[in-house]
Amino acid sequence: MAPINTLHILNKAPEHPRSLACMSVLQSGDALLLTENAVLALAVNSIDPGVPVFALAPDLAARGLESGIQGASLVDYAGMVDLTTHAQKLINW
Amino acid sequence: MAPINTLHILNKAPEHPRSLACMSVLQSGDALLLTENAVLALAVNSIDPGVPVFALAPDLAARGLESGIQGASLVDYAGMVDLTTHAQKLINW
Amino acid sequence: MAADSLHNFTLVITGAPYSSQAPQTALSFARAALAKGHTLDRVFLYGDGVHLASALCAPPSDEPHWPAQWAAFLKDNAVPGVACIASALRRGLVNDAEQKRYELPACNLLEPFMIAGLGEWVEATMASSRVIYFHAGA
Amino acid sequence: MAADSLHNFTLVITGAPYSSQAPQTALSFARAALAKGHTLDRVFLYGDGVHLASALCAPPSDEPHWPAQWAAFLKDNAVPGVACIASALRRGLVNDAEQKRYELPACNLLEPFMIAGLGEWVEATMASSRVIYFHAGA
Amino acid sequence: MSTLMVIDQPPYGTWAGREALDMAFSLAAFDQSVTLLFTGSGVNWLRMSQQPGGVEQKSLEKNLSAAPVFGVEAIYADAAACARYGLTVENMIAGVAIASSSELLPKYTHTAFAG
Amino acid sequence: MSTLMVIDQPPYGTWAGREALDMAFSLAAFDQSVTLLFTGSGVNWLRMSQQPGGVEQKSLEKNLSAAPVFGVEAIYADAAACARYGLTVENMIAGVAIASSSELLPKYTHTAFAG
Repeated sequence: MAPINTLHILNKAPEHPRSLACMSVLQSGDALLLTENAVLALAVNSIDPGVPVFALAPDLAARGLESGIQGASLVDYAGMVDLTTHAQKLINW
Repeated sequence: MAPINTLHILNKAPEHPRSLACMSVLQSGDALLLTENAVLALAVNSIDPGVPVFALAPDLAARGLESGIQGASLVDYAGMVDLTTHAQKLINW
Repeated sequence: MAADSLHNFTLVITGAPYSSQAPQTALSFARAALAKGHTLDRVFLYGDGVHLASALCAPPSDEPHWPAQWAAFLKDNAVPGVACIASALRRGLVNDAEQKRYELPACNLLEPFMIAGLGEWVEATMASSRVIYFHAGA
Repeated sequence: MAADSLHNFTLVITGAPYSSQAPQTALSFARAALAKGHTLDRVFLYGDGVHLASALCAPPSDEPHWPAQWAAFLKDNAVPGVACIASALRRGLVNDAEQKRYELPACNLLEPFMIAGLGEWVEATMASSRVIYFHAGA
Repeated sequence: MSTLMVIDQPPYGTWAGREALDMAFSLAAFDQSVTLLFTGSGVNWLRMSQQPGGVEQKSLEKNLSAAPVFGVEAIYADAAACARYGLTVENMIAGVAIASSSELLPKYTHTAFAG
Repeated sequence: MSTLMVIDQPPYGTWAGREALDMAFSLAAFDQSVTLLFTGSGVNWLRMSQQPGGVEQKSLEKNLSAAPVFGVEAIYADAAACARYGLTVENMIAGVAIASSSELLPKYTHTAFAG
């Protein structure tokens, strides 16, 4: 796995002000993990945060989005744990 | 007081998705009452909903905004009651 | 319903105290409505709003006690206050009947609040000429 | 702190059950972390998250009982679960000591959850190598 | 009285939409006219093939499918929100009519959000 | 460990910012490095002359003024959010430095929101 400086964990829908704030501070070397409501960002075409994107598969499946998703690597809860230990730093939005 | 068709009562900050939704459905003959966090819209310059705007004075005062506010008529809780009985219909956003 | 005449209000509170401003705005509105001669059909607590009916809140002494203030207002003006049973059971708010039914260790409903079904809300919307919702602001 | 080695996690939950998904995501994460050999320093409930420690929730029988599931997880794994006292008192969550101190009619804290001050959170941030916050999603 | 229940919050992440649905079903159970409008991120309620086992919740898709049985008059989805979230007749549950929120809102005497 | 507490919710309407402030004060009380960042609609915490008597709450302006006494290292406000809400040196409480959120966030090892 490529090194991650800051892992941004986002659980808000794309319209939420904190989601917009998160997207605006991503930097090269960071990664974005979408959980809960935030996986809906992958249903919106225009999402390109410019950093590696991960998404929690159980949350995608709940929302009928697991199949055919592009632009994100799917992880389960174990994979989420690995991301949090692999990253140098976390921000929970 | 001019007749009011629908009184839209909004209590969300200007960034909130429901605030944006409210602003987008206002029609001629409606009025907008800003309460709680929504009075912050009056600190943002660009607000012009195109209908009469009322704002709850105690909420403005709490947020340091009571003096010098333009573009809205101030009401107290009694005035809020009057608006709700004067309007033909209410929507609480 | 004629505008500007006397009205019978139903207030629905969905925001919790000490988390949203909803219970405070609703109480100030309720006092102002009665002062103008209007009546309150009932107050209905829904969703997170059911926490307003908790008998166990102990806010800092320099902050208002919203459940106590609401309870006093309801008693003084003989206004029914009803917490939705489905919202309440999920969120840990029960009276002694529900305590027994679900074999829970205690009950925590503040009098004069009652627990009842959504039918109370439906009835209220039919009985009153104005229904006002006090939601959380964020 | 070296990446990819074993970590000691602190989980902070600020979203309430039956209102947000936070307690469910946190529990799934906690189980996965232990399964990988990591440790949990403690779980800290803050803000609306303190409702997770209620002993009086009675959700519909076909919905998960999040407080009960969390309590069992904490017991089984000897992980301390702490609800912030200031958040808890405002929101009507008390143990027997607070019940007596504030002369309240009942207590409703679910074992093994404890009530303590924010110092527990400060200590946890110092003692653990990863602090993860589970907030409400809206 | 005709009620429009508006669901503008996404499924599974919060309980507000679920509780709005309960309100709609209650009105219908008392023979009151009620219509559902999904808008904003709330339109994600309408996507087919929801599999919420992994987040230990009940299927809201299944829950919503009971609406006609209960007597809910119609289910509308806001057109702009559907477009934003890529919802089309192909991936949306059956029985949903597309509408514009601003045209729909004036038609009801009582409008409610669940939270 | 250096902590950045971020307050992005407006004052009085919700309790999250108030509880974030308590977190910051607790860190400071235990001699931990902590800095406050107000951003989004949270910058409205910083407006002078708050008079919350009419909504029966304590003044958050007064509450916040205790930050230096408690040992909070600095209070920052996001420049773009201040511009949006018309906050300038003239109507802002004293002791606040203007910054850009994106430049500030990478500087701290621990970032927290209250809710």
